[in-house]
Amino acid sequence: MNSNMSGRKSISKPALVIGIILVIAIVAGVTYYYATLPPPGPTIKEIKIGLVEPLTGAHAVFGIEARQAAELVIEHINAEGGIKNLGGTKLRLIIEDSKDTIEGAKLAAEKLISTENVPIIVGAYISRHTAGMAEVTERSKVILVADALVDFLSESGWKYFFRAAPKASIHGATAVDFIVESAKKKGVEVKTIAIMNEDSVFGRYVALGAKKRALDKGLTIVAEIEYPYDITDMTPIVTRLKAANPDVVVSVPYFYDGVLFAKTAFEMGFNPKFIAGAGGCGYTDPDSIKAAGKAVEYFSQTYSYDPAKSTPYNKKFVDDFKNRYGKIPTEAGGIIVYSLWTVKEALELAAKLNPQDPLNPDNLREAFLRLDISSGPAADTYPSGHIKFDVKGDNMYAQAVVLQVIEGQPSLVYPFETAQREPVFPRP
Amino acid sequence: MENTILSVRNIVKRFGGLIALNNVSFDAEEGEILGIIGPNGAGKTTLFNVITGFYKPDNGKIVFRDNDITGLPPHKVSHLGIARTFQVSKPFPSLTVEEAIKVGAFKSANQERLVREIVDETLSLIGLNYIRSRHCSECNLVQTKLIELGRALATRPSLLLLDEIAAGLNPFEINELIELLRKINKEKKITICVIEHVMKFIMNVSDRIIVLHHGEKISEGRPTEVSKDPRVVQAYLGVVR
Amino acid sequence: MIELLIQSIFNGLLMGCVYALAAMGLALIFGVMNIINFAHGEFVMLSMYVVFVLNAFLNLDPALSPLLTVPLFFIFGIGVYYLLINKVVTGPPLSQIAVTVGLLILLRNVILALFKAEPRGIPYTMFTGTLQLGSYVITMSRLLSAMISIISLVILHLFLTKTYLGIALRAVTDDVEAASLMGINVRKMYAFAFGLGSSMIGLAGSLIMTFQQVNPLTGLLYGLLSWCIVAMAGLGAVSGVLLSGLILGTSESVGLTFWDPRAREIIIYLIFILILWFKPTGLFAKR
Amino acid sequence: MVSLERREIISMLALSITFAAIPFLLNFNNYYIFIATTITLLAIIVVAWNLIGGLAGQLDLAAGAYLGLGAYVAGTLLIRFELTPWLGMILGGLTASSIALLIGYPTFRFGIREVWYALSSAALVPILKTLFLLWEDVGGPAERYLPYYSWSFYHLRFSTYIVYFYILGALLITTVLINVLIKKAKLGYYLIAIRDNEEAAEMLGINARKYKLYALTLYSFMVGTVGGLYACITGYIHPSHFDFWLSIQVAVLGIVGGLGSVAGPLIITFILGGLAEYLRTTLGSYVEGLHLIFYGAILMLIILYKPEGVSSWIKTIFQKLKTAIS
Repeated sequence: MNSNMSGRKSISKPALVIGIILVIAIVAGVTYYYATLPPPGPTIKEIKIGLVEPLTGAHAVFGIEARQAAELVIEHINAEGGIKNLGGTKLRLIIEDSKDTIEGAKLAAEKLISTENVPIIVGAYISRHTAGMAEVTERSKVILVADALVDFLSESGWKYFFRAAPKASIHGATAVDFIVESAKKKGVEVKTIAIMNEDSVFGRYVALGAKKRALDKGLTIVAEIEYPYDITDMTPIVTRLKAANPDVVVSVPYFYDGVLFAKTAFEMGFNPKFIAGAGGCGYTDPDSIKAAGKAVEYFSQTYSYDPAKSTPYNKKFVDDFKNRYGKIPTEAGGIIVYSLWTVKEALELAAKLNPQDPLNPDNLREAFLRLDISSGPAADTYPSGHIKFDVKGDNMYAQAVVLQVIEGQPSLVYPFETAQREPVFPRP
Repeated sequence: MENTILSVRNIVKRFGGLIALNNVSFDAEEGEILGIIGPNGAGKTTLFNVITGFYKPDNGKIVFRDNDITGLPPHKVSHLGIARTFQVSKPFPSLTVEEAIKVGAFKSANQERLVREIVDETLSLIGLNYIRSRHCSECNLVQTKLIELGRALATRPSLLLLDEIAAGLNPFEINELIELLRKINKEKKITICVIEHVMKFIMNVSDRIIVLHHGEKISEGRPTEVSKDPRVVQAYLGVVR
Repeated sequence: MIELLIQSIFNGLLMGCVYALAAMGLALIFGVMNIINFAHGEFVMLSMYVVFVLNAFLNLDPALSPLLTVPLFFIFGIGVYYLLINKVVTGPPLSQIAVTVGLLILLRNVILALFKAEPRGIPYTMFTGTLQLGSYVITMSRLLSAMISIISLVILHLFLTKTYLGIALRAVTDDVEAASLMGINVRKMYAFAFGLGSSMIGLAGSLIMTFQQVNPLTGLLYGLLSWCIVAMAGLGAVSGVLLSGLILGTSESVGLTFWDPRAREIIIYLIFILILWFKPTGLFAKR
Repeated sequence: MVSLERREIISMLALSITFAAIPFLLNFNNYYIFIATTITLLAIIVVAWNLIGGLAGQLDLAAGAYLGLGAYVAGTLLIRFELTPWLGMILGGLTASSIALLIGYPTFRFGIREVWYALSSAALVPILKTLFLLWEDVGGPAERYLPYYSWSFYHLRFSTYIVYFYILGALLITTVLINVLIKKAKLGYYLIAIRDNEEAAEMLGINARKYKLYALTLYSFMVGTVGGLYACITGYIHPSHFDFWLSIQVAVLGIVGGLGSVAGPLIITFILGGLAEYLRTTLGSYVEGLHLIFYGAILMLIILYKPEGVSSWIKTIFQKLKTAIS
């Protein structure tokens, strides 16, 4: 086939050549790359706000609604005269697609920073994408306002990270509060609780929040169950719940799993005093009610935003949103609304505090930390109507709202002050 | 006669209900050419498959040069010095003729040089030197059969089992084949067992013949004797074709 | 505790019957006819979606859908055989596997494109209600499905052992050449077996849909299940398949209840690997 | 004993030069280099797959599993014990091989149908995924992030993809080299013989199971090693690293490229791999899994109408080029 001699000689020679070429190339490449990094240089004529959302892929639905809301809000802000303390500087929204992957989110943030050098980025709905982005924003000292809810985001000790929305565990806690307080109100005895969640990080943190609060309230947890969101058979779980026989159940559904649970529980005749959903989507979604019918009657669910909230700006926003996009804003849109208005307030404050260099990251950070919003659009749209950040960047007054399915209609039942109607408790 | 190279004792092989081999025993002597004949479904190929470890016998014992090879896997059997060809030939379509032989040769030599020697030698022996770099997939029936024979020879066996190697060959080719086998047998000192339907061929080539019928050995002896044996005649006439 | 165990065993046994039916299609195609269909699980998944669509658009009760799905899948199976399998049935095993792997990818992702990743279920079927045995609950849907599965398995058994066609099928597996000598058209037999196997999948799919939801990955579970059952049953009898189905169903259900609802595939896979290690010929092999 | 021919040496050199040049051609756009990196990673696995799939003829669908294992081993060791991934990669490879042996040993028995290995390997991916999802101490649903360094060779963490790209390039060339050498060695011939006809091979004294296991071990080790690198590139470990889609992609590219050929799969990977990535990022958002539909169709068409793959076409093209030049 081939002669050994030439073979032996040649085999070492190419290896050597290959090696040399590679070394040269690597050195050349890396140096060139670093030589060509664009130099930063901020402009104050307009302020660019970066928005990174999953506009394509499995979560596109949420990403697109977030973008729609953002575009609308930025219009509102500019219509009201932009950042007044900066002589009415307008905001400009620069949108990037996270491509529904961590890498995509990272690269999007890198692009926003290196080519547009935005001072603030909002995003990226999915928690792990947001975490990937934070690696970039922290490195290049850019404020990241998250619309993702998983707790650990604020636990990584990031300096430039802020989140107005109620984090996952708040949802869990709110669900428990709702149960306990309604029980007290109606004089129903609630001692034991079962907690079940779909096994995403989000679901887990919600469940964790519920667990903590339940223990604080002196309830005994008789069952904790995790399952995949695309589960197709709930029988084993319901069997286990029946055996555990809790007074109430807090469940963290994704969507169809909730429907399936409701139906299986209905069929197998499992009815505890109450079943409360937690975590932004599930039992009281119109789709769920359609899919599960009477099985979900009197189930409840927590949300980070309530389109029905009767405050002036919220009304305006919901109306405009409906007129333009022909649907009611939900979770994804709602979070963006108060997050962006918070950004606006922060910019105003920053301009007041350090007029000479408001966009300096540390000045911005200071402004965010000193914010205390209890009126205006942000407050109008936020469940608790109050936003003040702690050092971790979370809202101290974070709260979720609870909706309950009553006669096949979702209606706001908690917090009681702003509730549309009395909760039905326990389930008849 | 002189020493026995392969001794098969009371082999029984069943498939579900039917018995393919019923208590078959025979010996192959060093250096002979042993013919195995019998009508369709007599269990000839099954016998080879049992010897070479493709089937485990339900009962019985096979001894090759004082090692018990009953139920050993084929590659072990091959390493002890038995090689075979297959009734339905099993070629290596994606290799060239030369490479196919080489695969066999690797077993009997570990240096590139020796391997190449064996390959060349074998190729010239089976006379396929002229198509050594042709792809097996492009070879005709005769060539394929010869390649299979070559592969087997390249493993340097001391016992060679040939399963219907002459089937589908014309008289001229058959004569050549007979010459070749004699040559292998005499020069290379390789004992050969041949299964065959073609009577002319088997009667010519074998020193001794055993006859199988319905999985049982019904006759054994020199070609001339066997062909006169009434049971054999009965067996062959019995099968209406 | 013990109650929970008994309850889960109940569920498992009932599931086992349906699993056996789902696997029987494969047992016939692979076990009896020796044809590899890697996309078996995807067939089950497909049939479940067909039932879902029939319900969503014709609102046909899944309990009645077999009337349509069974013949539909018979034709589908034969079509698949002639379009894909026939060409490779004599070829190297790799091509046979690869073609059906291609089919698997195609089916799974076409379904994904059409229905998205969310599970789909059927609001209501006539198989509703539950049976109370003391403290134990058995859902009607499962009970009836199990019964139907057993009945159809018995029918299949009779067909294979008593009818000429059935015997011919088995003859083909025993010895292809002999069969063709006997004047049996082997290819036609293959095609028929493929159709028959698929139609059983059609039935299984309908039954499963009366108490479960389906998502594009469901195929993985049922594929694994069926192959595991076939491996356990070994080549041969229908009874072996049923037994294996019951064993798997029970061990799965118990595992789910006491370990974790997500452990499903893991449990089945472990059993599968153990069989391959220690009893590759199966526990109930006839041959 | 085995050695390279001149044309092989030349093509090797050409390959390495092309690789050295790519970042310049992409003008150091981090996103494109990221894409190039992932495709190179894919190419390595495809070329390695040629050992078990192309030569030994076993339809392996576990690439995703071995990659994930490598990623988890190297990643975990780095996160927990600050162990350099350079070592972690090797350990990852070893882990992958041992798991591979676990399913290879029983299914490579003489007389056991190929389908059982294909099945066990295919199922291995989702199984390990769930397993690591449930195994909280190491896996769990949350991503575990590798320590961040903008430039550290010890931790193998960089803020740019270029370095990873070059490392992978070097690995690819080594893998190709190994492949070419094995094909010329006894092992190569034995594997092909086994693929073509296992019974005949056995009868020529080849212990089919042993040599299949050699191929499997080698292949899974390579993939596991690359997995370690993969963890560093993505910067986190997560059960989603057990990716069945990768397994499929590798097998399809290997088959389409031509079983046993090295050049075929390599070239096909860069063409189809790029195309699929394009489909995923563009149309993929409108039609989920479109790129997979496309892959499934191609696989069936090739098997039915061109089972030997496109390597023959590539050969002819090269001959044409040669004649054109000379």
